[in-house]
Amino acid sequence: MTDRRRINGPVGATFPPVFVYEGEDAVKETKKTRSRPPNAIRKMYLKTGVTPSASGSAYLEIETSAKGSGSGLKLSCTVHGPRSLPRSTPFSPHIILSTHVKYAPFATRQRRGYLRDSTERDLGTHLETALRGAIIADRWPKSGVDIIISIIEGDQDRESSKAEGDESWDMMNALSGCITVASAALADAGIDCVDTVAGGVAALVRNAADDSVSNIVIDPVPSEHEKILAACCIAYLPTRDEVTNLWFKGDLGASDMELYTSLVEKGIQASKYANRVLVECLGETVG
Amino acid sequence: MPLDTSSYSLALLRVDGRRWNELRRINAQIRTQAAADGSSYLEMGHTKVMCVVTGPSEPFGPARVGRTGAGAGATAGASGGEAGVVVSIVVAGFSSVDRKRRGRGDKRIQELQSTISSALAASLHTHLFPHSTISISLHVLSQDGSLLAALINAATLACVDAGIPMTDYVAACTAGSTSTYAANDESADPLLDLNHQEEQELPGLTVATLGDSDRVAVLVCESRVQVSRLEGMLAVGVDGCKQVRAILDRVVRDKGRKMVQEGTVQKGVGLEDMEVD
Amino acid sequence: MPREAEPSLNEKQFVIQALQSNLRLDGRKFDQYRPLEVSFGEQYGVVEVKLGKTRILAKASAEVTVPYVDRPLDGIFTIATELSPMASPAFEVNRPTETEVLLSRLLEKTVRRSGALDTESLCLVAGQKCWHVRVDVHILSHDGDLIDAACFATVASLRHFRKPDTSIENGVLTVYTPAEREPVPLGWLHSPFCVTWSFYGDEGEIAVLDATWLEEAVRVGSCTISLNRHGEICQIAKLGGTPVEALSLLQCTSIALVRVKEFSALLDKKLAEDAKRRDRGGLLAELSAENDR
Amino acid sequence: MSSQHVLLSPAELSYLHASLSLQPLPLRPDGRSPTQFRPLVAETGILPGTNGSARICFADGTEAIVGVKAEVERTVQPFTQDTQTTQDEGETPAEDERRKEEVGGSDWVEMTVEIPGYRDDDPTTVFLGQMLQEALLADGEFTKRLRINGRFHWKIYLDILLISPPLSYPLPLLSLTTHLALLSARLPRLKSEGDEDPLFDDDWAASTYVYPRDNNKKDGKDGNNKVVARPPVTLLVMAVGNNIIFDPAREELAVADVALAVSVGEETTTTTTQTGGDDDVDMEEGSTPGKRRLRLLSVRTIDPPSRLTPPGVPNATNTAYTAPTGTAEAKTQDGARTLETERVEGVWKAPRGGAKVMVMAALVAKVLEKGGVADEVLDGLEAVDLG
Amino acid sequence: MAQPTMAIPGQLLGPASKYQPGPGTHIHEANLYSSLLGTVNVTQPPKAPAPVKRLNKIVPVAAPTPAELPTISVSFSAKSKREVLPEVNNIVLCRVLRITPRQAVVAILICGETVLEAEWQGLIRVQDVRATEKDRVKIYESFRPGDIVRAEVISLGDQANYYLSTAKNELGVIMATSEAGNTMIPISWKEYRDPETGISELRKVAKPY
Repeated sequence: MTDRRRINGPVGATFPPVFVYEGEDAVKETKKTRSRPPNAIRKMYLKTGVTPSASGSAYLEIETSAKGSGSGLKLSCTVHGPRSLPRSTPFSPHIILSTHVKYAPFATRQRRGYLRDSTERDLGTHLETALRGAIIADRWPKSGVDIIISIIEGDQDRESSKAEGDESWDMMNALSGCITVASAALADAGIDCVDTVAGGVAALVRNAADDSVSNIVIDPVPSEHEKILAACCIAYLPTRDEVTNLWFKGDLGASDMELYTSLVEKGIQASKYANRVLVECLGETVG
Repeated sequence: MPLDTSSYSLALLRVDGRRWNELRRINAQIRTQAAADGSSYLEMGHTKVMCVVTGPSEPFGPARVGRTGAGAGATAGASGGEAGVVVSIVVAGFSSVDRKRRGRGDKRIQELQSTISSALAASLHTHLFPHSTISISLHVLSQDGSLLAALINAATLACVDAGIPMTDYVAACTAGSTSTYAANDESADPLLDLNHQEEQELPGLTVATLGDSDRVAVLVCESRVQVSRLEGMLAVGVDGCKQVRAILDRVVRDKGRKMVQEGTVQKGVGLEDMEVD
Repeated sequence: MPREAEPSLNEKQFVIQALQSNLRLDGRKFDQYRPLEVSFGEQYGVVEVKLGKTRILAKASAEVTVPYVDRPLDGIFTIATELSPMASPAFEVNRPTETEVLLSRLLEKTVRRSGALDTESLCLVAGQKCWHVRVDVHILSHDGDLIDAACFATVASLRHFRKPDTSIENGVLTVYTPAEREPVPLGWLHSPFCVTWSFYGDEGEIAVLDATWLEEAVRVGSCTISLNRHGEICQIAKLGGTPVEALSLLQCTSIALVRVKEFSALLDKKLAEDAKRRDRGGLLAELSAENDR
Repeated sequence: MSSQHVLLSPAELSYLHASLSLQPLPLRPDGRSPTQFRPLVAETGILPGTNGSARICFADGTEAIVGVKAEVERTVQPFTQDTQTTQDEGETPAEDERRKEEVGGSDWVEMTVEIPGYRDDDPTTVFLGQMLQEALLADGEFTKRLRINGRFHWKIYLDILLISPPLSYPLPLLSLTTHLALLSARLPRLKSEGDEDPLFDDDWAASTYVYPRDNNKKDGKDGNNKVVARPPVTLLVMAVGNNIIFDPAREELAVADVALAVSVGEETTTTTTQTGGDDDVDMEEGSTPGKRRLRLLSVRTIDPPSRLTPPGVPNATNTAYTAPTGTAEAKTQDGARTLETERVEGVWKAPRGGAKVMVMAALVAKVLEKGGVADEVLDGLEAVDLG
Repeated sequence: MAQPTMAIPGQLLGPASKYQPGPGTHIHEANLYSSLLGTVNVTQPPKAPAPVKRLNKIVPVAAPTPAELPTISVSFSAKSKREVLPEVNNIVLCRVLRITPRQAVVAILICGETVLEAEWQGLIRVQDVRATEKDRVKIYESFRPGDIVRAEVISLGDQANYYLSTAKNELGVIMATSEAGNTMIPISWKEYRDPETGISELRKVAKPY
């Protein structure tokens, strides 16, 4: 699938120049470590009603992980609809959700194209699963709603994390943000939901290379840890105490089921924290 | 030119050791898949294709073939009075020596789809199934020349398996000539059933005929060749088609006999011992 | 997607019965073409071909680009066909119909794959610079036999076309404007033409050349044969349809060769006429003599 | 697979849901036990033109073919801070080398999924592809095998073809087929040494398996060489009521409360201290002489199509059943869709909300338990003749 | 029980045994929850809900008749632009897009009191135009493209259209333009007249309020 409607940049990646730091101390300093306690999430800013032309919209910002070069997560979500379906669609007694998640071309270290790639489509499917459980679909027969999320800043550090696999861990953070922001935008659009759904991430991390001890943190920033062994992203409905989407990946022994369970629990905890922000934001909207 | 044609004139043997009028080994099976209305698997040498036929069914059935746009194949005779024949070809990435992925929008694939669709539509009794669709899905697993011929043969077998009434088999094979277009020698021999290497180096054509007749349903020639060569190649090709038809017929009959033996189907009462189930 | 209105049953039957009694609606013989008109534009490479009511405009152009990585010694040659809604409401922009795909494949096979244009002569600096010759074929109106007309237009426009002259000195490539140096024709090897037969009758026993739109709508099969005047087949495409006796296909081919020789002569004549028209006062001869020096 | 509608009436759905949530054992439409898989036919090495290939045919007729193709590719070495400052940091070259050894790029594997009737970029297709790829890359073991030397690596192309129309959610089928194709995949033997341009042995008989086999330990039972490591498998498991059901058919999935795709790998290390209890279980199983230790690689929630099923109308609110009284009319003026009802026995209502955490945990635990379904599936796959 | 003034989705509103669910709420495990972001309203039931019509069928009677409970609803208040969907029995205003002998295709513009954001398509079939002499109705004598029609939703219809009816006195064309392009005035139950040219045209005229 090539993009032929726009003039694209040259193929092949270029790397931004990286300069040698003066002295050893400078190098040491750039190694980031987690400054928050393991069970705290980063600060979050959420606001609804930012896009007047949309039926509902929300904006989410998560603070940068560290001073200096890091960038946080910035998401904007618009909800369009409910609106009539195209004529070719068969009758549906429910609302048809369609979710689009798109990284802005400049959101990540590696420039993204204008067409959605497979990770973005994958995120869209995850998001759809998470939201589908939350909305009351039969309230809106034969209509459709489009949920469009632009990831304006992708929570990636410019200099660190060259290690492979990091990008895939970033996806989890992005997804949890997407779920939270979409939930706010859906409420803003006045689409019936059983609950406010929020996303949360927990990860099993190892902090030093030779350290065999691993511990669980919530809202992990991949660059702050030496290695992430496993992570899970949860979409959670607090009032009903139900999970609408669970995405776990990593490498856990079958005998470590307690680890898995506590990872999920921590993920729910992270989601609860995010939900608090969500509830407060929605309260402000009405008040 | 890696293909040494000089050795041919000495021993009259081709690169893979065949004589000029020899087909490669054709191995075919029908009813390979329980879920499909009709299915087949066909090997012509190292060219391997699978075919699954769905239908005749309501257009845009549960699988919604064709609705998605890119998934749509070529359609023939879609107008209300008769069944449309929709062909979609998937060329597996691992089918050729170098992995090459062809999108579904590839024009060559679309041409193949349209050729197969209209070749079969002429033989199938589509007027018996108005307002319906016969969808033929072909998978290319391995390519070694004579691709179009293999696809047509596999599609024919699968349609037989699906029990769609047809005039006769549409059997296909390729034919070539030992002379290149530049050389104007009169001693050029026609060749039957080209493999990939021969297809690259020598002029050739694909012929599909209807049943045992000399009537040509498909004739595709994509290389430059002297007009005088055509007659020879065509004659060999048509003859090859008859051989292929006999092979396909045997496959169908063997399967039918087996099914009668197993008691899957009742033996019919016919003029011959066994008719197509 | 709007569909083309199909001819009514009466019309269909009328056409077929007429053909069965050896008659065509416009009074032509079965193997007769409609009058073929060719006119060249002011620019090099612009050709308009009229075959009855079928009108086709082809325009050749060239630009300097980077050659494909796997073919560093070859230039790039593409043929773009566009069937706009102007020709028929059944055509939509940006959504190629089957007709369009088959047309572009046939042109591709006839002109490009048969090596009519010497792509090696388009190479300027191996692996770095080459000419990209592009022919845009626009169907202005569609009254049958698009393929033959489009192929004629493509070949005519390529033979009419002149690309800017270039020179390489000390590794510096210079492309001259037409004012500096007279543009040069493309390296042309042979001129292939398409001849399309339409078949009628249950066994395809009636074969007709240059079918009109109405005739095309009722045919049971077709076969496009591309040849050059040296009697070389460039491609044959009988893509399905009602089966036709092998012998009659051979016959069709030999008639096609006659037609192709006529086409070839016609194009040569037209090109010569056009060259004469442009060459008032023998300016061209003078210029080329200058270039030789 | 939201677009894949199941055309079942509310009454059928309600019946299915009720029979599948029966205690103690669910009643499945095809009479299988809750953990039983559909019978399947599998073969490997069907395509000589590929590095490895496999075909699996389920009893219901769904069929998939996977081909593995490998190409040598130059390893991209980004100009990074590391390469510049290693010496300054005092890290030993050996250490640096070790790190490089470990790393394999996730882009060394390219996976494409073809499902008839679906576009390549259809969310369903992408989701399936990502899920399979995620499981394969999760432990980072696979890409390590693809390393040739410091400058080159194998690029693996996995083409997954679903031959039949997708009758049921094709995930387990595709995963099992991919598993077998990878097991049968072989790469030419490397003849060159060090970081020079790679040269390979032309003799295919000398080629090595991507997943190496232990030649010393002959598995007497099926005559196969014992495979030391195995690629992951992804299983589809769903819950209806309090029942956990494996390998659901399409109509079973249509009433699922929750469906999970669980990817399971096998631990590669052979010498680990084990508790006595574990040993006992293994002995009882008796099918595998070695000890299999499962690893959980990924879990994904599959959007159950049950949420898109048409609801039934209980008699209480059916205007055709009750008399349209004046008050009822007044109520419907407010809007018919605001009619909220409690669940009525025997009337199907599409589930809302998500699933309880406990249910999800139970699903995963059921997959991973010793001698559980994952074990069984891996045993079954081991019996497939790897030609 | 004191009700909160505002609610967010998933907020507990009260037990289902005490309240009737209104718009913007849903029942989960015998409790009423909000499903919208908005303000909470509790409406007491009308005092004596005497049946207007005689019951002609036996209705299963629940212990407390639902109508006796106060209705609790959440109305989306933040903005007025919340989308609503046409529902069965709603009165809608629509514009006629095109007519065929069998039906008139309309675009629904206003549903109840709300102007719709999105465009929903409706269909008035020939048998739904009026209540009497249905077999003699001709669409072109009832509607013309461009007319503004008041109609009632009778069904959610098929995938594309809502089915509408004008088979009541107060339903039908409320605004029409003559062929000369002038706004016409209704003169009878089936005629509109152009005030300038004086020519009258046939319509299914809505009875003015």
